[in-house]
Amino acid sequence: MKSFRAIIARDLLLAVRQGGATFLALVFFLLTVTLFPLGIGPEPAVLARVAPGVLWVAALLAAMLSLDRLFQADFEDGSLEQLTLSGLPVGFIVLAKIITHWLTTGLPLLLAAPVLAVLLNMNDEGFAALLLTMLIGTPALSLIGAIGAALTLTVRRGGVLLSLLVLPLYIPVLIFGVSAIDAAVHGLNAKPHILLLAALTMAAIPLCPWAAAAAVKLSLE
Amino acid sequence: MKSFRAIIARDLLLAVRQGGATFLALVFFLLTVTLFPLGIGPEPAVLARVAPGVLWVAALLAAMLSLDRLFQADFEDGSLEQLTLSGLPVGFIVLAKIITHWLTTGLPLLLAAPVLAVLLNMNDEGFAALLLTMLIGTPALSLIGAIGAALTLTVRRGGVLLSLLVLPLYIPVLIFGVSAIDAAVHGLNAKPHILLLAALTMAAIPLCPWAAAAAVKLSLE
Amino acid sequence: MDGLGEFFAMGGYAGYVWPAFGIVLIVMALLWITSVRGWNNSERTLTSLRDHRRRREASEE
Amino acid sequence: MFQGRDIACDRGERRIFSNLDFRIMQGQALVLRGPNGCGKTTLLRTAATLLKVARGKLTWDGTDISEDPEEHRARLHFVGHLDAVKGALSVRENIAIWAKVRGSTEDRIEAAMAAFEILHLMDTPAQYLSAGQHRRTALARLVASPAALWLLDEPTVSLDADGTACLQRAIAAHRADGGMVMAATHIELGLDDVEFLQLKPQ
Amino acid sequence: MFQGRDIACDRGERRIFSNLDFRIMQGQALVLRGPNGCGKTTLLRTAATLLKVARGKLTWDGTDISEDPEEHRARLHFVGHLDAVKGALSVRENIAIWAKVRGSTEDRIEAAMAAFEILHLMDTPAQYLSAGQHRRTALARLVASPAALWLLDEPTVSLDADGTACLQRAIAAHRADGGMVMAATHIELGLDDVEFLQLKPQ
Amino acid sequence: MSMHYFANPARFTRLAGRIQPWAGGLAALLLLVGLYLALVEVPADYQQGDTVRIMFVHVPSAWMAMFCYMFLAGASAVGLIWKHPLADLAAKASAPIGAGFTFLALVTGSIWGKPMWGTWWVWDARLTSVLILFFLYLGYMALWQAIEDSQKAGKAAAVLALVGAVNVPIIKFSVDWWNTLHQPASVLRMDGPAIHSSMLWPLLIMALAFKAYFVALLLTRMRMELNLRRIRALRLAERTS
Ligand code: HEM
Ligand SMILES: Nc1ncnc2c1ncn2[C@@H]1O[C@H](COP(=O)(O)OP(=O)(O)OP(=O)(O)O)[C@@H](O)[C@H]1O
Ligand SMILES: Nc1ncnc2c1ncn2[C@@H]1O[C@H](COP(=O)(O)OP(=O)(O)OP(=O)(O)O)[C@@H](O)[C@H]1O
Ligand SMILES: [Mg+2]
Ligand SMILES: [Mg+2]
Repeated sequence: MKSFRAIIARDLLLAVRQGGATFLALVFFLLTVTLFPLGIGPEPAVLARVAPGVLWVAALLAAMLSLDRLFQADFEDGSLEQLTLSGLPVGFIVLAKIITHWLTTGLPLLLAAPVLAVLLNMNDEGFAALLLTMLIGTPALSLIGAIGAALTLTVRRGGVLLSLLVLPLYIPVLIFGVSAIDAAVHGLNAKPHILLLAALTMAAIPLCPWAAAAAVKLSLE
Repeated sequence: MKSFRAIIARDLLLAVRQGGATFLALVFFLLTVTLFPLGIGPEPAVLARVAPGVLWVAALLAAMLSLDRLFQADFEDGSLEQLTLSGLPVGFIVLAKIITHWLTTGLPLLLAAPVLAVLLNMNDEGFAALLLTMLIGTPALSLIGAIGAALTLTVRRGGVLLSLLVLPLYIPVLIFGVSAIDAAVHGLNAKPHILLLAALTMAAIPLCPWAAAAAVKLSLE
Repeated sequence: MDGLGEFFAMGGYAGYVWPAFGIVLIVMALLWITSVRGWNNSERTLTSLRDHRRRREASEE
Repeated sequence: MFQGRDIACDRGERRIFSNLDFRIMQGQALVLRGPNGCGKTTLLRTAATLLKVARGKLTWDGTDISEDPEEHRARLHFVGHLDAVKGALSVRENIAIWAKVRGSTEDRIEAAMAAFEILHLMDTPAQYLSAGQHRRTALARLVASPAALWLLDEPTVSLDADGTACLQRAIAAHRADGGMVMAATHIELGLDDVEFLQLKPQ
Repeated sequence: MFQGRDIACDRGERRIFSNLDFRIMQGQALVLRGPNGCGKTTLLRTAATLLKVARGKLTWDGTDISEDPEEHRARLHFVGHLDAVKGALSVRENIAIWAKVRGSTEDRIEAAMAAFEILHLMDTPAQYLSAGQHRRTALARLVASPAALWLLDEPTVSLDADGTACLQRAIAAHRADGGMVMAATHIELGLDDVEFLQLKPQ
Repeated sequence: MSMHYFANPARFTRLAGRIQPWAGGLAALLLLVGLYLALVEVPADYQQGDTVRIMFVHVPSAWMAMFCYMFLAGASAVGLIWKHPLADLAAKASAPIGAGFTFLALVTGSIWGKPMWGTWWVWDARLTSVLILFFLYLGYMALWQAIEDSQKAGKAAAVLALVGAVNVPIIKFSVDWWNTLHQPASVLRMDGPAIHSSMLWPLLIMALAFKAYFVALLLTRMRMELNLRRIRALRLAERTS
């Protein structure tokens, strides 16, 4: 347990030192969302119509792009093999890294989302649903993403392969997330969508670290 | 001149060997464009309205994400310093790499764009403008991107910093590209927008390799 | 002749029906040809490698 | 006692070596030798459970290590070509991280830096280190937390004479405490009373 | 003749060494020595124009090399800690790439692999090489295209006795052709008739 | 007969050699009969006209797209859990076939969609989930291709296939959910235009033809992969000696 906490502390320290990763994932999210009004045009009605989708897609992309930080740097400089040699089961090491990933990516996105929702003219009813779905959905992004990150470890410049593997797996999160917000915006009941999203995250918590650990072990062979 | 061609040949070989880079940049483009209807919803009218913006934003992101391939791998394993020691001026080395980047990213995007335009229900009038703006605009993406890629070389995991630097510089390309297509779709004259885009690319051809070369030299110190 | 022309016209939908069947046959044929060719190539390489090895082992003795 | 009996290892579907036997008792050092590509690194990584044995058995005091690989991992240190030193962190932080992950104490961190004579670089970010200073930082990990078995893959690479002497002293102290060492090298390590294991290319 | 007069170098705003003089004549070899962190790598990188001199002048046959750095770069080979070997390419492709970029011929590529005894690994992807095989691939670049000045930073790292002998032969042949060598090392390179430059930590 | 009976490559090769011509012949025969029935015998539909004939290639392709993924995931599970040496090969060999059929389902569906719905593509639930299935196939193949060591690649791809297999039903379900919300009474759902037997038979024959084709092709590709594995082993052995 002490080692587990030590690993999380280490990863957070590195995240802060290496160019303020937290700050930067957020910046990507902000930039992508601001590109849209530029591409689509400024009409408020159109923007409001596409707001939940744009926000969630941008969140997906921001989470996915920061995945290469998850294991790659540690793999390349030998830290990952040192971590697995620490005596802690690999599943726990992976879980520690997933937690850091969420703290440095999912959480900032969650906090920034309301501001962007205002920029995109999103209707007020959607706010609570937006926050709630982001809170429940972003951990699933980190969990599922870990599998892709681990699988592409031995692949040089695996970044784009990573996106091919991970984005299809992210689609349910996107769909449940958006449909919950849409339901709320139209005054319908968002609960079933949110419950489905929660079920997805719950199922991912035990399964994903296990699958990712298998992939990590493979990459060290 | 022979060394110049040898460098391009080398980079193309590496692009093919390392997980079919060409194929994968394309796949990212396809996937991102596919995410949008999933986020926004399937109504054809809404999709057609946002199609030019979505296509160009996705192209921007795909080009940007493949930028880390441009110098980073060569920098980390010492190939970049070997290249600069080859006796060819650094500006030419950078230009060779920009050309490869366009061949492996811009060109496939250009070819895939019409298919995606169909998927997004884009109105037929826009097709010619889409292809033309992509043909003129994607080289600018590679050129401008090279500066960002060179500047973030010494930053570990500079991926997100890169996006912060590069995306704002990409905005003019996005705006001229989209407005040309929008003009064509609405039966207006697209020519002024296209000329502006062409002027942009022309200006980038001499300036960007020079600026990127300065940044590369700096990173090797 | 009329029957045949009618057949090819597909009730005015020739532009859809024939490409659909065509692409199916093309893709299936391509998959088949590449697989069989790949298999033949692999057989050939394998036998030549084995011959090579046998000859060398014989020469070593 | 760490023992391998009739070990065989594969890399990329190819048998690298087979029928290999070795035994390390408490306080002993075993030095692996052999030409480039004969499998020294492979054997060390196998001993660290990073690779699987293709045949044979590795045992620790008689029990097969594959029964509880986590336990075996916790009792060894592995220092290889990749040195797990983060450029963004200072020398002290780099060493402290691994000490903490392995549940070691503060004072051992100081001791480790002293042992490899890098106390003066304590607060230097590792990206500004020379090759030898980098290596010393990686090696300091050995001293910063206790482990019964040290697996060292060409540990003296980039070290100057002083650095090599530091390593020799660290190894001697470790062995005096009953520790075991298994090291691969091409040049003389300058240890006394070692056994050699010569690997032959297949 | 490659000469440095009253050279000083900075790294990260710190003066690493100053008042350094050296001279290498045709066929000569200069070996840099000194403890870890004394500035050997820094000096080699400066000689390759990858770093700027803070004070003093580097000249080639009397002309300042900063006048036409591209020309100077074209006449040197630099082999450092980073070996510019691509895992995705085979050994042959790795060597051929650098030969082609420098406008060398096909037959030298074979000769280079022969010189470092890696002909049998020709088609192996470099990611499957052992540490020593990797190094030999990097060193083969020296032979694959001609250059008057070789700058070698700890070239024997990971090499076995055979590999070191290959390097010695390659250096001897290079010197016999009138080439110059500047090498940093901690262990004996086994070259005859060399001059030493001892760097002192500041 | 134990699970590992066919683990012996020689035995597998022999058996495959015996089955292959039969499967190939059957596929060709059924395909000819099916095409004749589909293009000539079956009358044009009173609503859809001759476009209904596309069904005879579209529907079997779509079925095969899903069947191949199930096969791939099953083989991956066997490979990962029981370490059956041929399972990885079977999974790898089936992926391009599955991707091919998925592509065909998409293209024929699109072609059919133009006259029927007046558009090549709609973001309908079924269409979208097939498209995502196509991406899963691509990812699976790209992963195999990207990892050199075939044993590692096999295990990594198997992990991906299983994760994908869990995901496919979730996608199907979620896409349905999402779609019905935005587009209730959609035209797209052809809730069984009560197929008559005159159409059912040709359809079944085509489906059987595709299955036989799959079997023949799978065996060919598995034998090819097996050969490639042996070639690699021989080459590696050569190198060291
Ligand atoms: C790109 C577009 C299309 C795709 C990806 C697609 C995909 C599929 C799939 C996956 C199935 C199998 C479903 C199952 O058995 O559960 C299917 C069946 C079917 N499709 Fe399509 N389809 C497309 C377009 C169309 C169009 C345009 C039509 C006709 C107007 C059509 C008519 C049918 C019919 C009649 C079936 C058989 C239904 C049944 O078994 O009950 N499809 N399609
Ligand atoms: N990028 C850098 N920024 C700041 N200081 C640096 C940088 N690189 C090296 N140094 C410092 O410069 C000094 C000289 O480093 P250099 O790498 O030249 O030493 P060296 O003689 O090659 O040592 P070694 O034998 O360990 O390789 C060292 O004290 C080191 O800490
Ligand atoms: N990942 C890999 N896949 C396939 N083969 C490999 C892999 N890594 C190493 N090999 C091969 O395995 C053999 C043994 O490699 P190993 O690294 O154990 O050698 P070594 O004894 O440490 O050599 P060196 O002295 O050069 O470090 C080599 O021939 C090498 O080519
Ligand atoms: Mg080794
Ligand atoms: Mg040095």
